[in-house]
Amino acid sequence: MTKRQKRPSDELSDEQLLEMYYYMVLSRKLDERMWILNRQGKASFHISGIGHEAIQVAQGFAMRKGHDWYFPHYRDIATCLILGVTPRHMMLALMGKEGDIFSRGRQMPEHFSYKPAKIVSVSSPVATAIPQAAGTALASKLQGKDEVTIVGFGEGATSEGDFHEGLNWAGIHKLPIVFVCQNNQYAISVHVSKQMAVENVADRAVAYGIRGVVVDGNDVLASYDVMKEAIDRARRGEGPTLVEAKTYRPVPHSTADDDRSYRSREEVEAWKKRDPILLFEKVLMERGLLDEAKKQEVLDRVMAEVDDAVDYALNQPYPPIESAAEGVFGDSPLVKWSKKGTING
Amino acid sequence: MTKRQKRPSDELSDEQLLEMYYYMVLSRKLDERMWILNRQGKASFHISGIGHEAIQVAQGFAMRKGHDWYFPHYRDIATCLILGVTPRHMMLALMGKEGDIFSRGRQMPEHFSYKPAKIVSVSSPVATAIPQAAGTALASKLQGKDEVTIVGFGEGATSEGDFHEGLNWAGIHKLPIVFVCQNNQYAISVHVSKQMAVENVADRAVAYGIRGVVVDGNDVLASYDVMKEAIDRARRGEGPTLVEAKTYRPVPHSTADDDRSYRSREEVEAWKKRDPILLFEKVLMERGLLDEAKKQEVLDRVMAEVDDAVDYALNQPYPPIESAAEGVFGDSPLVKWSKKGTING
Amino acid sequence: MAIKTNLQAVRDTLMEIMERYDNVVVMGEDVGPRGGVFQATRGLYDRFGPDRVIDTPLAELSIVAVAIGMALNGYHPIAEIQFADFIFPAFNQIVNEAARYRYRSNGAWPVPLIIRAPYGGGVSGGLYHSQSVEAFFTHVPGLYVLAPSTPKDIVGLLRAAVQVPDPVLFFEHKRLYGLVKGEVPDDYYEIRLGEADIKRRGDDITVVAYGLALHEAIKAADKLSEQEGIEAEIIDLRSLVPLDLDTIYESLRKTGKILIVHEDNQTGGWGAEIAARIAEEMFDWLDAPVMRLGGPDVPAVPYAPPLERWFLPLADKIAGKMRELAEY
Amino acid sequence: MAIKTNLQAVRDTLMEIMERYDNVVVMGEDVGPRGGVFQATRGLYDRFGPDRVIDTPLAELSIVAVAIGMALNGYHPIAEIQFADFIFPAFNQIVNEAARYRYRSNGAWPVPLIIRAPYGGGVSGGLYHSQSVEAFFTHVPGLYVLAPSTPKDIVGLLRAAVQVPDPVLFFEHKRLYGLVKGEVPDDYYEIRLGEADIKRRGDDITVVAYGLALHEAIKAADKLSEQEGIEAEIIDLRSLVPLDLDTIYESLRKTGKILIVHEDNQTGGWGAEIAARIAEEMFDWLDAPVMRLGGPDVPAVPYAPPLERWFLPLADKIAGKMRELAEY
Ligand SMILES: Cc1ncc(C[n+]2csc(CCOP(=O)(O)OP(=O)(O)O)c2C)c(N)n1
Ligand SMILES: Cc1ncc(C[n+]2csc(CCOP(=O)(O)OP(=O)(O)O)c2C)c(N)n1
Ligand SMILES: [Mg+2]
Ligand SMILES: [Mg+2]
Repeated sequence: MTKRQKRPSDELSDEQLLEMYYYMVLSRKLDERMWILNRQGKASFHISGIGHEAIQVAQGFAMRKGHDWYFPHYRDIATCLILGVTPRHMMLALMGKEGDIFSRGRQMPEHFSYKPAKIVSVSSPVATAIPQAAGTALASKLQGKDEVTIVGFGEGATSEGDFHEGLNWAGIHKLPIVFVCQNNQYAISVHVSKQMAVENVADRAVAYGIRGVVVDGNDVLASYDVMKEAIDRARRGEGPTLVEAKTYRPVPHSTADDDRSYRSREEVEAWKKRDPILLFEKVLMERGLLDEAKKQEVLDRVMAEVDDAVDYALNQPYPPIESAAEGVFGDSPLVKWSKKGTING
Repeated sequence: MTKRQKRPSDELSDEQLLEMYYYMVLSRKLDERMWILNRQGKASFHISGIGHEAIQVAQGFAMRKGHDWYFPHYRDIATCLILGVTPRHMMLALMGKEGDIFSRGRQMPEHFSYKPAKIVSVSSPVATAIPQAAGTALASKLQGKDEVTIVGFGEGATSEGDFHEGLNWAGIHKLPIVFVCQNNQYAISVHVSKQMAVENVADRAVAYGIRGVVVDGNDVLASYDVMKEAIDRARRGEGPTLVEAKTYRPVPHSTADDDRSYRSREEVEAWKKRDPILLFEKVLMERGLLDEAKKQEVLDRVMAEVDDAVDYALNQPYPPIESAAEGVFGDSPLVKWSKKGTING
Repeated sequence: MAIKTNLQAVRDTLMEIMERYDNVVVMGEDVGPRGGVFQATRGLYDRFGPDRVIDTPLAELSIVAVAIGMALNGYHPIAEIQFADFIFPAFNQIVNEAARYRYRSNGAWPVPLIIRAPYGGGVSGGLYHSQSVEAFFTHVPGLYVLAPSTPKDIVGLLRAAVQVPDPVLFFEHKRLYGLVKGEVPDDYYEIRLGEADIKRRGDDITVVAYGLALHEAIKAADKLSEQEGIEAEIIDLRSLVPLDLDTIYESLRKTGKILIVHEDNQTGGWGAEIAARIAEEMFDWLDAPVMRLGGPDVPAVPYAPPLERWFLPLADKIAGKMRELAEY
Repeated sequence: MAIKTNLQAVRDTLMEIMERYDNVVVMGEDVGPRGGVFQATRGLYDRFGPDRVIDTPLAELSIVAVAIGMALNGYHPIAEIQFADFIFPAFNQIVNEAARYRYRSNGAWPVPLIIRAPYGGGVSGGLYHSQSVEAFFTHVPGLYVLAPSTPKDIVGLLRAAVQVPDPVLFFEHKRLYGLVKGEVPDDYYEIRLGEADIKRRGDDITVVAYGLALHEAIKAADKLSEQEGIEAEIIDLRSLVPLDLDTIYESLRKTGKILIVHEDNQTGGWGAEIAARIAEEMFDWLDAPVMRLGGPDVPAVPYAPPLERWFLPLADKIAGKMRELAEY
């Protein structure tokens, strides 16, 4: 009998495991509430991380908080929470309220940005962050810093030229970067089989001379193992990894979507049985770290936070109208504007 | 001893082999004259096919002339000659004279275009034709036509997003298309090792679920074998191939380049010993198809054509100035212009 | 006479065009079974199948490039860019390729195709689901640019657009998709590119607009007429390129005063060109400065409702500018 | 006082900037050992090595994207686009990303970087090595756009550009690289963005220009002065965004007549915005219509020498328009 190899997740303490669980539940419950707020007419839009929490929590725990660079996928609510974004921040952004740290009510919800945590501003066009992330990684490398850059995206985004160009740079310069593709099999309605002719996104790594790894993105510990190793390798100067986390989106693409036109209810139901929270609860229970009482405790704590966040955000004002015109350019004594207020003065 | 497998080039007749040789020499001599005309101040620009004639002639012979779709690489003088472009056409385009069939003096030289031969108009931005070629191929397939699309480009162009997106489409739809990369190891001054982290461009095919083949692009018969097989497969519905023809550019990138800053004379001289014309002459001589007298005969014929083309082109006028304003849009009874002459009337 | 929304007008006309012309394909992200994120292609996939209604990879560059290739090879593709904001990855293919193919080949290789894109704000889309991008294309010789804003105009212009042998950008204001309802004549008709339409008659001032701004301008004009007796003539451009200067100039000869309104950022917007043409060619007819009201020069429409309203060319704002012009 | 060409001015200033600021890198196709296809970066690689002078893959999208990423992480990159014509693959990264980063993050994530690009015709570059592309960017809030045309201005503006905390497009007219020689003061100086420069004094008409058109306008003005006694004031914009309306308006108050000249396609060019602003804000000062002379509306400059000359804003053509304006 061969001895099982030690995995990075073996080093996680019981507290850390329970913290992971807590973040998965917090993310889920916040997310569910966001859907409800949308249906109640209190938020115009929400794009969801439901079902993707395992890989998201895994990467959050594998990063060095506030040290590594992070370009989130727009579904990465759980990761952002781990890095320091609070439920209140999330709700403020959802409603576009004053106090929204991402954009001060300028961007749609889930367009994360939080400089203290090195969470780089998310934009809507998919894949654009991928080659930008090669840029932060190149800067880290040239400056001899041991930062790693992590950039997230969906499998649909891999069809854009940006993906190709970003991975190509990473390969050429052997950059300290980890590309994390959350392959949930759909880009809105388009199935991955219409997105690419290969089985795995990770199979594309070879075209760039970099490592590619497939992992079960619904298994938080397996995801942690893969992410930790990829980040450690990058930090040690051993080059980039393209991680593909296989997962599924059990809800519509966003509050604006209706997924019944493009996939069967059976398919969705089958995947719900592989819900990452359910899977992790099983593990924790097996290890004796979780029971029904403990679960309820976590849930109570989470729901209190969610309630607080919602109440708080609902009671905040919108940003003042004047704010919308501000900050197109930074101030500089080397710039002279003929008149104020428009780009041309 | 295993029997040598029959290769497509075995089917080429002696006449065909000599015709291939003729086109290689014609292309070379035209090309050399173009450099001279540039140095004499009679042409402002030229970008050369010297050293690339083997793969170019090979693909020209492997295509079905006037039936298959062809998006040339800008170095593909030899291929265009095979498909029906004449030396006069080449010289007219070189000088931007009236009678230039490519663009009527609008585009720089070597921006081929010749509808009767299905040579699609070349533009300068590299790689843009690659996904367009997926479009002609998709149209052929949807219409049930047995046309194949051939698209040429350099290894530098493979870094552009266009390359990725074009090959991705080809893989998804299993298109009747052959991608032909003439890897001459430099994109102007940038060595291929700064362009990608993999050994072969063809290694990238796997990322798209398509075939990739490397061939010695200076060996015309080997190149023919690979091109013929790729085109035949595509025509039979067996999907796309990415062909990488390894070659070298023994001259500067264009008449505007000076290659001494980025590579050694030794490197260049070493490659000149692998000149595709020399290599093919050896084969033809071994097969008893060529001797010094026959070589001289071909050369005389070629030089007469080159001289004729130059004389002809030098004596042609430039296109009339009025022509420059014409043909921005096609005529249509469904369009009303307020005034003539500008896009807005 | 059927009453349709703008969205229905798009959808029904696509259906009709695909019936009429075998060589038309519709392609884009989610245009297949999903029927498009705005449902503009709903029903097409069921009717015409995957060979003519093509769900593409998530890649705008190649949506346009593949459309160009298909146009070279016998098709007249209608490509959808899901939101106008996402047209920029395809910018090189549109501007350097589609627009220049005919000219660079001296007429040998035209590329007839349509690129449809929903644009504009008012749907809480924030910076990246609200942009107006027309001015990037009106500057490019070789592209037709249309922006119809009523069901009737959408039908007539789409029918014409699919018959012109060159690339057409067809911008549909997404806020108007469900908001605007109007009559569509039962008898077949086409509207030529380059013909503006006077949507409201008036003698005091001329207002040129399109998109959401058009409908808001009409509201503003009705109010000003009622409350202050100012009569504005409202010209709906419908077609940005070609630009119907004849109609604009004719109205201006009557009113002597003109205001151009659009939602796109004011600076460098299409209104600048219109104003510049008027300033040069109609100098002697002007009784007041040529006025413009465009979007504020910030990078697109913000998300929070009050900020979004601040950006948009809503009736009150337009009315203010109209009053200023009338009183000049 | 050294005499330099425009090209030397670019090169020497890049060298100086890289000496002065550790966090500046130069990146682009062939900028390394080759020194750039125009030799604008010659010598930099030998001096600063491959970590600060980066030969990139042939991929404009990622040249800009990587520059953005480096700007986020402490650098102030100077990216070269080999020809302005090839900037379009990077359009999405420039317009949707670089220009919007600061605004979309409410100031948290500015991206200080410079994109240099040689533009313009007159070098037998044909459709794809001659384009003027500035108007695509002057329309975008969040981008500075510079187009200096003399050695002195290039030096002063490049020194300033590398200190502003936002993206700057720095367009260099390639025909002028070797053609224009001029004095560069020995003492260190900077030129603020947004300050135009009066390159020739005159009381009869005002001419606004930049690039090749500027130098041709000066030629035309000298000739008209000599031969016909028309005195033109020539304003070199240098900076397109910000636009120095103060200087333009001041001159116009004196002359009452204004002509805007640029090489870029006239329709929708930057001249349209300038004309529109004047038409609105200086209505009472105008003694003649605001005139424009831009490139003809064909898809870029053709190759054959006579066709190329037809396209360009050469002195004779400008003189004709100046005369028309003076005589109005
Ligand atoms: C450039 C661009 N094109 C289109 C869109 C519209 N859009 C938003 S999300 C999405 C699907 C993304 O799919 P995928 O990358 O698989 O991520 P997922 O949403 O499944 O997590 C699309 C098409 C966009 N945001 N950006
Ligand atoms: C989009 C774009 N960027 C830059 C250029 C300038 N340029 C012309 S050819 C060339 C190098 C091309 O190298 P490669 O693709 O290897 O082809 P080769 O010339 O070596 O045959 C470059 C950078 C261009 N034409 N298009
Ligand atoms: Mg997905
Ligand atoms: Mg090459």
